[in-house]
Parts: sequence; structure tokens; C-alpha cells
Amino acid sequence: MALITGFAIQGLQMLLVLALAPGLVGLVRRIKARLMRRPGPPIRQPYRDLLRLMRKEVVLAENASWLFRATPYLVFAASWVAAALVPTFATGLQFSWTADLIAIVALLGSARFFLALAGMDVGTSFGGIGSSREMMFASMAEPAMLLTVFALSLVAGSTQLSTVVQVLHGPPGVGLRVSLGMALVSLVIVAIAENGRIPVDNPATHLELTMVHEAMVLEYSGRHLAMIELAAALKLLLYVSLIACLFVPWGIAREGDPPVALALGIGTYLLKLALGGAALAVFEASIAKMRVFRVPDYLGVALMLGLLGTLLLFVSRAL
Amino acid sequence: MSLSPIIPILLVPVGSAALLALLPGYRLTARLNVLASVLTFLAAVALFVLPRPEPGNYLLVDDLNIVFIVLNCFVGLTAALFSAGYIGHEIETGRLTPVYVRFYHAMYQLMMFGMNLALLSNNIGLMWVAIELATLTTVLMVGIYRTHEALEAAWKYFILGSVGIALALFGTILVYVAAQPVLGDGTPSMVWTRLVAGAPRFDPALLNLAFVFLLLGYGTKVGLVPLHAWLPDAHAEGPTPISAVLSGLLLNVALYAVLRFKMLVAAQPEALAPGPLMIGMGLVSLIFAGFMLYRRRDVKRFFAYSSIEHMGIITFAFGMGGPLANFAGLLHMVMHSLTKSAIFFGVGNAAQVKGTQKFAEIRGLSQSHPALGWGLALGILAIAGMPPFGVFLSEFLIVTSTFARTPALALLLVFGLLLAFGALLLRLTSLVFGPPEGSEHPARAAPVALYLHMAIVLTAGLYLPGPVEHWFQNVARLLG
Amino acid sequence: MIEAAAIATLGLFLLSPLAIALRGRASVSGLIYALSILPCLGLVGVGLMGLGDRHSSAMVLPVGLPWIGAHLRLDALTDFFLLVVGIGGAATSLYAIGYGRHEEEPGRVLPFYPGFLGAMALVVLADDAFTFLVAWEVMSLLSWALVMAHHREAEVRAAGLIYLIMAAFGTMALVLAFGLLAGSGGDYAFAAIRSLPRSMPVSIAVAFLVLVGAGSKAGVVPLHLWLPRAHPAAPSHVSALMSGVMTKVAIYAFLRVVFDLIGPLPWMVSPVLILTGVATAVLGIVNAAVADDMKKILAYSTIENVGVIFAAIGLAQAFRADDMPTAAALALSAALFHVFNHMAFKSLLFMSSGAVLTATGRRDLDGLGGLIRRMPVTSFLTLIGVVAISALPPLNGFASEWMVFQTVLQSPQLPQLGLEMLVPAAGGMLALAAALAAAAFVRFYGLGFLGRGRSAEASNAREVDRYMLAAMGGLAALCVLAGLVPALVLDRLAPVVEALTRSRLPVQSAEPWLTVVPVAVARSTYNPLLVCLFIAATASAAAWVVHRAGTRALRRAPAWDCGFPDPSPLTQYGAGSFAQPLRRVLGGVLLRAREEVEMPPPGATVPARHRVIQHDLIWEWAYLPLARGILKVATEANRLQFLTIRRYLAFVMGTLVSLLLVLSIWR
Amino acid sequence: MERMAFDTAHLLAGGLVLVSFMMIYQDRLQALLNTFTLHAVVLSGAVAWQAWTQAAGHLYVTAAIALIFKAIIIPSALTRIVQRLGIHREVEQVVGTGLTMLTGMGLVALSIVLMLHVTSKATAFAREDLAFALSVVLLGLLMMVTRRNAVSQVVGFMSLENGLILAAAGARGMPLVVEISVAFSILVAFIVIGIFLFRIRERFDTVDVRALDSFRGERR
Repeated sequence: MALITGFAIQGLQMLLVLALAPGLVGLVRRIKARLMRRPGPPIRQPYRDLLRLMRKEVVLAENASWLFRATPYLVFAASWVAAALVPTFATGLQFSWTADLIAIVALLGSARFFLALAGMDVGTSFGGIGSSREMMFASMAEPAMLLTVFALSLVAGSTQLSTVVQVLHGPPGVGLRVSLGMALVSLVIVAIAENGRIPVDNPATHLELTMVHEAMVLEYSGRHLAMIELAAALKLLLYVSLIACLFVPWGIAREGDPPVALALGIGTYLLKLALGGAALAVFEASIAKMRVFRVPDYLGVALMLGLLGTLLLFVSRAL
Repeated sequence: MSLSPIIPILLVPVGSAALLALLPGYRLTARLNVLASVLTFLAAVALFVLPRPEPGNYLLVDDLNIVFIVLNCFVGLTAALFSAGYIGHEIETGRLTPVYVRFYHAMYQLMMFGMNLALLSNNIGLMWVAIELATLTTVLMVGIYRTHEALEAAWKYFILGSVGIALALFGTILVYVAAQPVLGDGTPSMVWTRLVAGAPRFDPALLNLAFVFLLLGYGTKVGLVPLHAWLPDAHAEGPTPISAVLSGLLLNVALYAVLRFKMLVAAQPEALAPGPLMIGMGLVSLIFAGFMLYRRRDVKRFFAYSSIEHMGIITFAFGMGGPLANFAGLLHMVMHSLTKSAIFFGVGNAAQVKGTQKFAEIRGLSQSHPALGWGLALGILAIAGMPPFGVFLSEFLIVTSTFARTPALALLLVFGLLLAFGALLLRLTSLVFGPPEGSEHPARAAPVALYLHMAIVLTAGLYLPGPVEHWFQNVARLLG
Repeated sequence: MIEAAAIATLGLFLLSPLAIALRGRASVSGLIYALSILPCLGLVGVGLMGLGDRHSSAMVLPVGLPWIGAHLRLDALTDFFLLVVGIGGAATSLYAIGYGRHEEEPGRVLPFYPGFLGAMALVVLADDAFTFLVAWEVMSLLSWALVMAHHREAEVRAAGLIYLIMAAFGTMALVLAFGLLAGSGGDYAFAAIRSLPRSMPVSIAVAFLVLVGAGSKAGVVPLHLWLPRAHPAAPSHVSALMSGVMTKVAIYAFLRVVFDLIGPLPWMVSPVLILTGVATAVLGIVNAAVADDMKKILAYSTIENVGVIFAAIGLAQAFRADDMPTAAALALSAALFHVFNHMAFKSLLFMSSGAVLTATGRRDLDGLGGLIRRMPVTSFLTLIGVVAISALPPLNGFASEWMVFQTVLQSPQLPQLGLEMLVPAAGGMLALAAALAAAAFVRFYGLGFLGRGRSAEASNAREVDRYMLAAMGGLAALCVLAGLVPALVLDRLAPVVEALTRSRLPVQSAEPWLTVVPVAVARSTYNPLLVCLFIAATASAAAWVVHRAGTRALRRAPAWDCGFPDPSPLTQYGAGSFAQPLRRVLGGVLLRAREEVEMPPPGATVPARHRVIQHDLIWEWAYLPLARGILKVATEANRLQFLTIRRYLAFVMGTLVSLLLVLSIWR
Repeated sequence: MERMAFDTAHLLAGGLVLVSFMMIYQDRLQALLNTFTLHAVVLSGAVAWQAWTQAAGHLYVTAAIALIFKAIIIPSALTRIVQRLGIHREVEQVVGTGLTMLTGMGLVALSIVLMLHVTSKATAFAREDLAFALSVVLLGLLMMVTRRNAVSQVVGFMSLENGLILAAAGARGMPLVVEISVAFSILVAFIVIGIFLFRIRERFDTVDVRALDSFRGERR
């Protein structure tokens, strides 16, 4: 019985994240547009875009290889699997033990790796520029992310996301800690960079030399593009969920909780997503994009904060 | 003493020297030279088989010198073989006239006689005479080309050698003066076996003084820095077989003499320990030669400095003393003789093929003359202390045993070794590798002697036969 | 067992004279390489069986150092490294059957190749200091000879020169270390060394010397400089061996001395190891990320991986010294697992760069591109290697990297605050290195195999032969296997770890679904098999759904590229441009990288030029001054060659008088 | 008698040291040669005295060799060389005479200090006469080092050798003394012939380094 519920919850989670991801993107765009005094597209617009793209014919560059065609599916799968392993409304997911937090980060890394390769496959200058910059950002963001993970894991004594969430959630809980605050800031910075949001990258532009992610996927069209967009949406959702479950873990259902708790968990989760999306929109609307070579400084802040967060753990314990 | 192989070891060279001086013709004399060397070598090998004669007032065969005699005769033989081809080429190119060749062969055997006598002598006076004889013959051979450079090198060798001779003699007299009150007047006070037995009762201050003079006197022959000045030029300007014999044998003989006196001094506990002096001079030689290697442009002078470096290592090892270091020092002497003479064989061939001794004009030998080039590469790697050659074994033992006792000295030693290694490798790279330069005519003589030596050195590095090892251990213990 | 290993090693050594004897024959290359496979497989067998039944066996041969002979011994550590040598050697030999046909001067490769393999096996087998050092130095010597195979190029000669000098330096450090270990007694057998008592300072000195000695061979910063020069200079199969296997032999040497022979060692050693490892990893990969030559990138990446391994070993030492055997076991498992993985993927990648070299004659990224279409199999196998080396799941590189991170997270239990804080920081740096590795290998693969060919050679490349593909395929399979079921490999490592740390990981193969559980389920778990299955299932499901629900229509058209007309492949991003962001961000400090633009005035017809100036700071600040210093002293000393006889006599007299003075003062 | 024998030997040996100092003091070649003749005569006397006190007949031979060869043949040969080369007036010291003399005194002091270490086990000869012999040897060496001219260096070498002969003759019952003195005479003859044959005037001390550079190919 427990096994069946486990599978059910895991399945529900997978479907939920897939269903919610484009919605989150739509929400952010909508709020952002409103903040800019534009009516903006409806929240459901991303769903419609995706469906439309899927039905469109793929225009493939003449010299694109199999890698180019396989990448969208791989990226999508990796992002989805990663997102499915982050506790959204309940901990103790059936398959959470297949990959811990480090592995989740690395899965996203794999997705990015293939995307960057695909960006270079056709052999255009835009693809190269996108891949090159994406990898530079990643090479700063990933260690920052891992340091954050270290800080959290050292607090929780585990890298297993469910365990971490349970420890942070309590009881007894861990209380307010400087380290965790730094980790939060660091994680937010990384999340913004990883998802290509302003001020690191602008998801809304094309034809601009400063674009990164969009330049990388420039040659994609039709269903391939749909997969990639969906993967990007999933990734955004993943980061928001991750921040939510780690730093505002309230309301998350535990293993063996009654269905009511699950429903409550879903409810609070939706709320957290909405708030997170709104915060992101507000942040994006109020800041300008920075020059590409400023980004490392920005990510360096995250790296430093992650490191400081980790080190402070020991200092405060030693004091 | 009548059936003893000592007699042929000494008489064959003397007799053939006289004969060779009289006989004309290059082919005949070259063959006779080889033949005499073979006979001497056989007689030397017989020393192992036949019972050893009792030590007399003048001659002695004991554990220490037996292997040096065999080594001496062996390298003398291979050098004679090499010399046959080498001199032939020199006659063809007109660098040597038949008269000089006759003289050369006679001197060669006379030199062998001198060295054998020095090794066999049980009398410190006789030893002195023999070493000086060997030195003077080599002086004449170094100058044999009669070029400006050769004469200058010979002259330098002669003058510095003479001062060395004088210092060594003064040391010898001092030993006699120290021994005379104990052992009585006359010959007994010069017989080494008796001296060693009586040494604990000798006056320590006189022994100290004597050792300083002997170390400097014979050390001049060994080529220890700063007494080395004659050595590079003598090696570079003389005929290559003589360079091989100089490096391979004469230095050893002089060092052998130093060793004998070291044992003498060490037997008197109140005397100054000879170790520190030898360690100091050894290290200075090693490091100085290491630096000097870098600016050499002449192949033979380069390897002459390498000989100085190795003499430094050996002197250092004996200075350290103890069974391990002594063993290593003895082994290193033997290995260095074989390897360095092999290198000179190779270098001589190369220089003849290319018609020059300049590094800049000998390049890419492994491409143009594979057998010669690779042989030379083996030799240089071996002398640089690379396994599986024997030099590595001895260097390993010296460094490890030193480091366990006095780390600072070992660090200096290692510094010197690495310094020399760098220079050797630098030259190896340019000599053997890269696009060939200069003449690509096939070498006249196959480098048989070179490969023979290298085979022995290789075998010794991998496997020392039991008896040889026991012998080395024995002597190492003797040396204290 | 030991007899089998000894015979296999001897067999390898005997192939060298055979190669000399048969030189010049057409078929000798294939024959020698084919014959080399067998002993390597023998070594693999010995290693596997040894790791299975855990018996140590020993033998003494009457060669080597006369009074102790040559000791050979098999124990768990030896078995594991024999396995590494055997697998690497067998794969490389198989590869070389094909690759060797393209060798211009087989006479300079064949005689040394089997001996090199044999020497590596002998290093691992040796059980006394002398045999060990002989094998070690022969290994250096033969690999040097192999590097010098293409001796006509000045660059190769310089590489060989630096290589062998540094090898000699390293060996001297090892000689000194063994001198300290064995004392002045002259018994150099490892058994005797183990039983000798020694003081802490001596132990620390030995550890330091071994770090220098073994580290210089492994490529530890700042002793790594020879590596990116020599590894690329050798023929590619030799590069594969040098990078994939020889650096592992160096790590073996370090482990053998530090974890076995020395005995207890204080924790102070570990920060040095960790810091060295981290510095090595970061510096190595930064260089890899900006290098233009395929093999140079791989060589620098070797340095990075060696750094990771050394950092893990440092962690193991920290835990061992602080009496935390389980954590030490975890760290050491991570290190050894990474050793194995790096052997597999680095050999694979060097082979693939060799394949590219064979097919195109080039190895500069700016002359390649588009090979994925010309050489599909090679490209696919290379992709596996690239994913593995970038530490990405689900392949093996990530598995071991993940274990290293798990080890880092054990640090709160360390009693020393400094170490406790150092370890996570080091972990962060390792994460940086891993991320940079991904960047470097995106560049490597993207420029080399994707896009359009940048030269005629690249555009007309042909797939390589089946031997090369088979060897690469085998290693790629190994990468996948070790990545998907690390549990199997980790269980094989258990005896080794147990021998060195007196503890081991839990039995992994007993876990459900072959999950890796380094400490406890609640702490951390990783199941690459399932992750991979999920991804595969999801990806194919997504593809299926999209194709069914959407459309399968596809049209080929010229690249869009924002409407930019793009006739020439040279407008693609090149090696220099791809590296630019990283060069600016990290290279500014570490490499002193500068860019110079030469812009002609308006109207001038000369092209504008862009140049990148990079500096190798270690080379310029440490090595060059040393070399210059030596030459300067040499030049000064050289004056003594040109003195007059009178002055030389003055030296003699000076020496005499000073010695006499010493005598007069003495007493 | 014993006392007298010892004192005379002592006196002669001391005289030899004195003459050595005189040689160092000379700055003309011809004067140097003349002083050397005196050196050889004193040596010959010392050796002859030793021959008489030790009742060792062979030492008379050594004394005779010293007298004939070193006091007569060599000096006259060198005089001819000097005159032929036209350098008999040459002033050719490296350092000033005063400094050389001071150094020489230091060397004598050193020799005496060294001999003070010799224990009473050794004979009186060893203690005292060896100090003189050592002084003569060192002074000879000093002369070789401080003179530029080949001829004066030969003279230095010969005076060094005289010190050796003095020591050898003084060592009671030492064998081979005659042989040694003969050997050395031959050596010296070689050197003189060498100078004569090769016209080595300055070769001992070629100041012009470029001359070496031209053939040695060793200098950068």
C-alpha cells in the first residue's frame, strides 16, 4: 500500500511540475508586463506556444547532426527528472534516493552541457557565442551552487533532499542562521543566472549580441524548440521549488501523512510558486541587464557567499 | 712467485713496448698491440684462478687491487681494439705519420705497464714511480698530434702533473718518516702491508700531513677540483683511445693510490679522519664539474668534465665510508671506467665520421648512424645515472646511505647529480636526436667495444654475480 | 599468482628485443602490439583474481640489489593498480595495432613500447626500494624515448629534455625518501622498511619527498610543467598510456609509501596534500580551457584529475590521522575510483585525438570541426569520453566526483578547526574545477567534432580502422559501465581500501538497485542506473508523444544564424574566441592573459590583427630563473677554463695551504 | 758528536730556507739563476752531510747529482736561454716582493706550527728538519705561482724539488733517494728542453686570452 501511495505521489509530482512549469513562465511574464504598464500575454500563452511549436514543421540546418536532434529530448528529460526529484508538496518521494542534491545539480549540468554542444553543432557564430558564454556562467554558477549545497548539507548532515528538507523543517528545526541566509542569497543569484534571467541574460530578446541562452538555441525550431522551452520552464520551476522547499519548507507533507496534508501541501506549493514568480518578475522589472563580463563578478558574489556560509557554520560552532 | 700471473701482467707490456718501438708498419703493430693486451688480460684473469702469491716487498695481490687489475687489462684490451681502427683512420687522414704510430703503440704498452705496476705494487715508493711513469707516457701521447693545441694541453698536463708528482713524493717521504721509528730503517718502512699493520703506532700529525700531500698529489691525477685543470684539455686534444684510457683507467689508478693511503691513515685512530677532506673535495669536484658541463662546446672536453664529476662522486663515497658507501664507491669506479671508456669509443667514432669534435657540428646521430647513435645514447644515459645500468645502482646506494646519515650532504650531492644530469641530457638530445648534421658516411668501425662495455654495465645494473658481490663487500669492509 | 604477474611483465620486457630483432619488417608493428595485449590481459586477470580472493603472494628473484634481491609482491593495492595498468595497456595495444600503421618511424616506437608497459607493471609489483626505483626510472626512460620518437621537431626535443630532467628530479626525491625510510642499514625491502620505527619529523620529510617525487610524475603543480609538453609530443597511443596509466602508477607510488610504508603520519600533512591537489586541479583545468591543441587540452585535464585524486588522498590522510577510518575509507575509495575512471576516459580521449590526428593530420582545434559527420563512430565514442571527463551524470566521472564531494561533507567530524574549514573550501574549488572541465570539454568537442570543418583535412576526414574503434569502444563501454553501476567497482576496491585504512565502505552490491550508499541511506545515495533509465524513458516517451501528437515533418535548410549570410566555416566560433570569456575571467590572474588588437587606420588595406598573449607564470617565475641562474653560474665558472698554468698552480697551492692551515688549527 | 751532527744538519737546512727567501727577493732573472746555484750548492752540502752522519754512501751520489746537475748544468743552460730570449733583465713578478716575502714568512710559520703537532715519538729530525724541508717546498711553490716567466718558474720548481731531496735525504735509511733525484733531474731536463724547443717564453702565463680562444672553441 505504502508502495502504491509512494508511486502515486511521485507520479503526481512529475505531472504537477510538468503542468505547472509553463504556467510559471506565463505568470512571470504577465506580472512583468503589468509592472511595465503593458497588458502582456495571458498566463496560458506559454502553453499555447508550446502546442503550436509542436505542430510546426522542424527546419533543420543542413549540416545539423544527430546530436542536434537528440539534444532537445535529452535536455527535457534531464530537466524533468531533476525537477521530479525536488520535493514540491511532499517529501519522501518514491525515487528521491536515486539522486541527491549534488546529483540533481549535476543533472542540470548535463542538460546544459548537451545544449551547449548543440549550440555549436550547426557551426554558426551565434551558436558559438551562446555556448561559450553559457559555459562561462555555468563554471561560476555551478561551484556557487555546490557550495550552497555544502552549507545546507552540513547543517542537515545529508545531501538527500528529502532529509535536508525534513531537518530544516523540523521539528526541532535549525532556527535562523547566518549561514542559511547567505546560502539563500547565493542560491537566488545562482538561480537567476542559471535560468538566464535579467540581469544575467534576457529571455525575451533575440538579435542582440548580449544574449546567451537564446543564441545557443537559435537554430532550433518546431518541436525541438518546444522541448527546449519546456525544459527551460521546468528548470525555472525547479529552482523556485528548491528555494521554496529549502527555505520556506512549511506546509510540505511528510511521508505517510494523510491525503489532507497532501492537498494542503499542494495548496501551499502553488502559493509559494506564485509568490516566487511574482518576486522574480518584480526583480526583473526593476533592474537592467548587465554587461556580459560583469556577470562573473555577480556570480563571484554568489561563490563568496556560498563559501562564507559554509565556513561560518564552523566558526559559529567553534565560538 | 715463479708461476704467478703477475709476471706476465708486468712483463708482457714492457716486452711488447720494446718490440713495438722497433717494429715498423701500422697493421702489424696494431695487431701486436691487441695481442699483447689480450695476453695481459688473460694473465690478469688467471689471477682469479691461480692461488695468490704472498705479498712481497714490492708486489702484492689482494682483494682490493685484483679487480682493478682485471678491469685495467680489460679496458686496455678494448681500447687497443678500438685504437686499431681509430689509428688506421688517423693514418688515412694523415693526422698521424707511421713513425708516430710506432711511438704511440710503444707508449701504449708502457703506459699499461705503469698502471699495472702501480696497482700491483706493495711499496709506496714503487707505486709513486709507477704512477709517474704512467703519467709521463700519457703526457707524450696527449701531445702526439703535435698541433698547437695538443702541445699546449700536453704542456699543461706535464707542468701540473710534475707539481702533483712532487707533492705526492713529499707525502710518501712523510709516510716513511712516520713509519721509520716504528718499522725500522729502509725498505720495510715503505711496504704497504707492513705500514697498515704498524699504522696505529705512527705519529698521527705526520700521517695527517702526509695524507694532505698525498691527497693533493695523487688528487691532481684523479682530477679533483681545483687540481683538475690539465684533465679536460688532455682528454680533448689527445687521441681518443688515450682519452678513454685516461678517463677509464688512469684516474682510477690515482684514486686507488689515494684509497690505499686513506686506509693507512684510517688505521691510526688519532689521526685526522680523512673522510671530511675527501667529502669536501668530492663535492666541490662534482658541483663544479656540473656547472662546467653547460658551457662546453667540445665533445671530448665535455666528457672529460663528466669524468671529473664522477671522480668527485667516488671520492665523496669513499669519504663517507661505511660498508654501503664503500661498496657503492668501488662499484661506481668500475662502472664509470667501463661506461666512460665506452662513451669515448663512441665519441671517437662520431668525431671521425663527422670530422669534428664540436657539438654544434655533430647532430642527429641516431638518424644518420643508428648503431653508433643509440650506443652513445645508452652510454650517456648510463653515465647520467639512469637504470638499469650499473651507475644507477651505485648512485642509489651512495645517495640513500648518505641521506640517512647526513641529509645536508646528500642534498648537495643530489644537486650536483641533477646539475650534471641536465647538462648530459642537453647534449644527448643534440648529439643523438634531431635532424642530422654533417657527414652521413657510414662509420668505419662498428661500435663493438662500446656495446660490449654497455652490456657489462647493463648486466651489472641488473645482476651482480655472487662472487663479485662478495668481493665488493669484502673490500668495502677492508676500506672501513 | 605472483608468478603469473612476473611472467606477464617479463613477457612485455622481452617483446622489446624482439621488436629490435624484427625491425624493418612490414608486419612487425601489428605483431608487437598484438603480442603486447596478451600479457596485459594476464595482468588484468591477476588483478581481478587478487581483488577477489585477497591473498597476498610474494617472490624474490636473485637480481637487482645483490644482498636483498628483487622482491615482488601482490597485495590488494598492487592488484588494483595492475588492473589499471593491464586494462590501459591492453586497450592501448589494441588501438595501436591500427594506429601504429600510420607511424612514420616505427623503429623509434616499437622497441620501447612493450618495455614501457612492463616497467609500469614492475613498479606496481616491486616490493623493495631498489627494484621499485629501477622500474620507476626505466618507466621514465622508456616513455622519454617514446616521446622522442618524433625527434625531428624541435618542440618535441625540448619536451623530452624537460621531461627527463624533471623525471630525474622526481626520482632523486624518491631516492632520498627511500634513503630516509630504509636508514643506513642497507635493507631496502619494503617489509624491512615497514618494520622500522621512525620519528614524526622523518615521516613528514618522507611524505614531502614522496609528494615531490611521485607528484612530479603525476603532474602535481608546480611540478607539472613537463606534462603538457611531453604527453602531447608522444605518439597518441603512448600519450594515452602516459596520461591514463603512468600518472596512476605515480599515484600508486604515493599511496604505497604514504599509506603503507611510512606508518602513522600526523594530520599536518593533509592540508598540504589537499591544497596541492586543489591548486593542481584548478590550475590544470584553467589551462585546459584555453589551450588550442587537442592533446594539450587533454594533458592539462590530466593535471586537473590528478589534482582531484590528490585532494581526495589528502582527505583520506586527514581522516586516517584523526582516527576516522570510515571516512578515510570513503575518501580513499573516491580517490581510487577516480583513478580507475580517469584511466578509462583519458585513455579513450587520447585515443580519439589520435584517431583525429590519423584522419586529418591535425590536432589544433582551429583546423578541425564537423568530424561528427565524417567520423561518426569516433565522434560518438569521444562524446562518451567527454561527458565522462566533465563529471556529468550518469557516466563514471561524475560517480567518483560525487564520492569526493561526499567525502568533503564528512569534514564536520574533523577535530581540527582549520582542516574543518579548509575542506569545504577545497570542495568548492573542486566543484569549480569540475564546472570548468565541462566548459573545457564543450569547447574540445564542440570545436573539434561539431560545426563545420575548418580545414580541408577536417572536411575530408575518413573514419579510422576497426582496431582503433574497438579499443575506444571498449574503454567507452568501461566508462558507461563504471558510471552506471559504480557499486560493482566500489566493491572491488574494498579490499584495497581495507588494507590501507583498516576500514571499508558498506557492501554496495547488496543495496537495492545497486545504489551507491557511501555512509548511510539517510545521508546520501545515488543510483545512476535508475537515473539513466528514467532519463532514457522520459526522453523516448517525450519523443514518442511529440511525434505522435505533433508532427514528424522536417525540412533541411541553410542555417538560420539570425539571417546572417555565412559562407565560410571560418566565421564559426574558433578556439580563441570560445576561450575568451574564461580567459578574461580567470586567465587574467592565473595566466596573465592579455589581448592585443592591431587595428589599421581607416582606409588601410592591411587586415586587423588580434593576438592573445598568455604567460605560464610558474614557468616564468620558477623554472626560467632557475635555468638562467644555472647558466649564469656556468658562464661565470667557465672563466676557470681559460686561465694560465700559473693560475692553476696557484689553485693547487691555495688548496695545499688551506688544507695545511686546517691541519695546523685542528686538534 | 750526535749533537754536532744534528746542529750542522740543522744549520744547512736552515740555510736552504734562507736561500729560498733570497730567491724570492730577486727580481732579475740572471740574479735569480745565480741564487739558485747557491741553493743547489747548499742542498748538496746538506745531503753530503747527511750521507756522512748516516754513513749512507748512496747519498753522496745524490749530493753529486745536485751539485753537478743543478748547480752547474741547469743554471748555465737556463742562462743561455735567458740570454737568447733577451729577457735577463726582466722584472716579472705578479705581486710585489714585499708581499711575497710576507707570504713566504707566513708559509714558514705554518710549516713550523704544523711540525709542532708532531709528537715526541718521532725523531728530532722529523720535528725540525721536516719543517725546513716543508718550508722550502712551499716557498718553491710560492715562487712558481708569483712569477710570470717560464724560466723563473722552472727555478721555482727546482727549488721545490730541492726541498724534497732535503727531506728524503734526512729521512734515515730511506731507499730510492738516488733514483728519485735522478728521476727528478730528468723531469727538470724535460722541462728545460721543452722551454727550449717550444720557445715557451710566456706560455706559462699567457695573458692574452684571445690566443686561447682562437683554437679552443670553448668560449662564448
